[in-house]
Amino acid sequence: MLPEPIHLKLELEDETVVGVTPIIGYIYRGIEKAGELNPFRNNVFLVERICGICSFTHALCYCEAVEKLMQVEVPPRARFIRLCWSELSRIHSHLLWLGLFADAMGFESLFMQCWRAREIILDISEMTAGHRIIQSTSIIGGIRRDIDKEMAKEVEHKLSDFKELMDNTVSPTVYNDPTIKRRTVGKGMLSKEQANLLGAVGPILRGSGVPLDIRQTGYAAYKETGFEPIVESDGDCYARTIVRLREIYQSRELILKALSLMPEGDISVTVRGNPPEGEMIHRAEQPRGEVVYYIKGNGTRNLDRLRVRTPTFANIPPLLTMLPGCELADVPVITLSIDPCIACTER
Amino acid sequence: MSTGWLVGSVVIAVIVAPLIGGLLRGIDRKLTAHMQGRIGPPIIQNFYDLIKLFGKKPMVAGKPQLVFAWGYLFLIITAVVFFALRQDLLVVLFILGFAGVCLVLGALSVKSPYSQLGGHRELLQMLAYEPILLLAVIPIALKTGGFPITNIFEYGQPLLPNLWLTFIALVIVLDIVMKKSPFDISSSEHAHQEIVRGVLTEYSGPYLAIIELAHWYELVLLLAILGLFWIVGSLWWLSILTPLAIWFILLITDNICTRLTWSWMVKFAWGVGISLIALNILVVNLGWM
Amino acid sequence: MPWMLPTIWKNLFSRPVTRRYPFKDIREPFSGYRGKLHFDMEKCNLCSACAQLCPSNAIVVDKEAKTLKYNPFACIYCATCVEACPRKAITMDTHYSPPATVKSEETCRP
Amino acid sequence: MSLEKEVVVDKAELIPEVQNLLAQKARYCSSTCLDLGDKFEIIHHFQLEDSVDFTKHIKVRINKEDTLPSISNIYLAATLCENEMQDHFDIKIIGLAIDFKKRFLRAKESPEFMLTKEKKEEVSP
Repeated sequence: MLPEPIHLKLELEDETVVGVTPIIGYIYRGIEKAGELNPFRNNVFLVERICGICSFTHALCYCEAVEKLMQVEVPPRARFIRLCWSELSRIHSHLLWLGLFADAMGFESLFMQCWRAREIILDISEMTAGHRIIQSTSIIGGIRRDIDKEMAKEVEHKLSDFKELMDNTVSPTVYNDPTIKRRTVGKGMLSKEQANLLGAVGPILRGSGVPLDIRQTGYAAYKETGFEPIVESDGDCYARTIVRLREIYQSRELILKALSLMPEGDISVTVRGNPPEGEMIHRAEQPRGEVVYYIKGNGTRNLDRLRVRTPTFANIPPLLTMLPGCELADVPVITLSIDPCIACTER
Repeated sequence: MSTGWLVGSVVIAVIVAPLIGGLLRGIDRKLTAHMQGRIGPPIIQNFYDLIKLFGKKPMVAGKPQLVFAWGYLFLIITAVVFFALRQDLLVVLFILGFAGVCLVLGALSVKSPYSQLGGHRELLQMLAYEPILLLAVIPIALKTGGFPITNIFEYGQPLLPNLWLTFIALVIVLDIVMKKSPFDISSSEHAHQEIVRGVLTEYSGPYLAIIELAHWYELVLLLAILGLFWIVGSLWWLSILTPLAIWFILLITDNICTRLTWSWMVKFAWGVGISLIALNILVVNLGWM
Repeated sequence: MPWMLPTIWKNLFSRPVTRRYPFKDIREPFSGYRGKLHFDMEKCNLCSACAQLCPSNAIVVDKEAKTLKYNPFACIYCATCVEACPRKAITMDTHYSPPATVKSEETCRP
Repeated sequence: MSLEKEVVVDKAELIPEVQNLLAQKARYCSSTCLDLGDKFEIIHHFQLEDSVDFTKHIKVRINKEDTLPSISNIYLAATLCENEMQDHFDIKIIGLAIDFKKRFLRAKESPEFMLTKEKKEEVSP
């Protein structure tokens, strides 16, 4: 029913949903425990594998948390390039989601066009980082690969191709198509108060009119590039779609801005020693919403505790309030509108 | 017509119809793939699929399923035979209706929730298109003076210029029967959507093949009914081209819209379909066309 | 509905953008792609720096038997070993490691 | 280094403190549970409205056999985190809004006490 291993136990009256219980636990991997047993440097590669889509943001968030704990100053160029990669991962995640969302509504051709546009972004990732999704480019103390001038030009070129493809195919359809609107407008309503109270994050929260985006805190280089969250106030599936679509364009702008503002210099610093005793919280904005890393060091090369609160984890309670009262045919659409990632949720 | 000729046409219909149907499904997949920017499967992929499915181990969730699968195929072949024999159009459509009931009963005979829901939706779907299909016969009968298909052949001039409103209503029916967006509600094209594959969820191996084969017959039959509108006169070749053109337009529609809900479908089919036909009957009776 | 029409119409009459991946028109990987690992055993002195740093323990160095075992199915292609090698004995080419039906290990000897 | 703006409360003060936060329209973020050896430390992370910085961490320490009052009746969002804690650390949490009975993440045959520390010497680096 869904491309995710979640079991939603629905209670139906004819085709109307009256109750819902989520059952997860099919792909629990114990990554938090593994994070305590691994040396803290290798954890970067571990946390990247929490999710196959927002992988880079996980690595970024973990690295920044450890850097904050160890009081390491990362070179500015590294921060800018981290921003680029994290925005690239946002674009491809949103496009993947948009494709699946269209597919859930039975709109296969839009699905294919979204993934076609996504391919350009993945090519950029492969070109700049060496791998398409799980890039393994962020390390504690900086990054491992530089984006030089020629490559930056090539990235800009590909991004303009990307924008053209989006402008011609995906955007007009999503903005105007009456059948898409019929399936999404007014479905899965979540008011501003509910969204706040239930701890919704990411595009769900912003689709309900709350201007909250962790990028506002200015981690990586968001302080230098400037950032305004994208907000839609309707709180339905369509609003969430539009938030994500606008974020794709915004991310493209952010990458271009970061590439032009990027200072010269080193891309990493050598970090010696182990994380000191102490605890640290760090948050980053993933494509799906805020991710919270809690780490506790104890002076050895292993961490005392690594806790990850992923965005889907926070978005399941809002989903539970959105579903009752809808038609069965809308369940896939509403469930997908939170962009569920169960692999993230269970870790 | 001689008996030999009749037997010949029946044999040709029974053998050629699935070949055309399978080929059309293959071209459908290829064209859809191209519209989406993909390469797509070979045109005869559906025949490969069918042969492979027939070669699988037969498994059923219950005896009734087996009966209904075969029943579905035989009733549709019967409808095709009746059509080839130029029998009563009304009878052909009734047999087609019965075949649809078989599909629904087959889906409802197993306990899988997806199959059950698919069955319910298929019922609603029939509720949506059967009235149009049956009503569509009335203006044809009024025009040609009776229900037999022979009458259409003997009528002497093409029906479409007078009955294009009915024709449009039948196109809507064809779209529903082909299960293309926006009407693919009872069994989606892809197995990961909404209700898995709806009515087809619990079929596998040879029985799925039987149902697929029946779908090919059904597709060809409905296209042939659309072809009836041009059958006579010097423009007879339009009776082949028009259904194909309509079929192509439906493919495009499939690619430019989402699946909608059953409530919308019933409203749309009844609202638009029935009023088109009613208008047509009125116009024909008043002698404006 | 009509907003998708130009796209599919254009696609219908232009070449498909997909490729018959394992058989034909395979795109050249980018020059920076981290692909298959190669161990130059002429240069290697079994210092096992790579084995210690490997996040997925894909490299095992046995100093007694003078072998280096590499498991490409455990490898995550992060290139940590390439950077760690003091004698630059490990290189990566730009090709995807081919799929296989059996999981095998490579054993390298100097 | 410890967290900024952290509040250490007693078990009894937890619920009033959280209700106080609800009145301030704080947003629930996450909960973390730590095994301190002889005690469990539970941290609830909150964020005050109209602010993107973390503003409050509420820490509770309980003995290992002790029970913990659930805040999921105040913040429904906490129920998943609390179920997870129950799975990982075998803490008895009272008054869960949705109780998965320690079968939230774990299947029947999974090992128990996934994240509790075993008492053994840490391997020095």
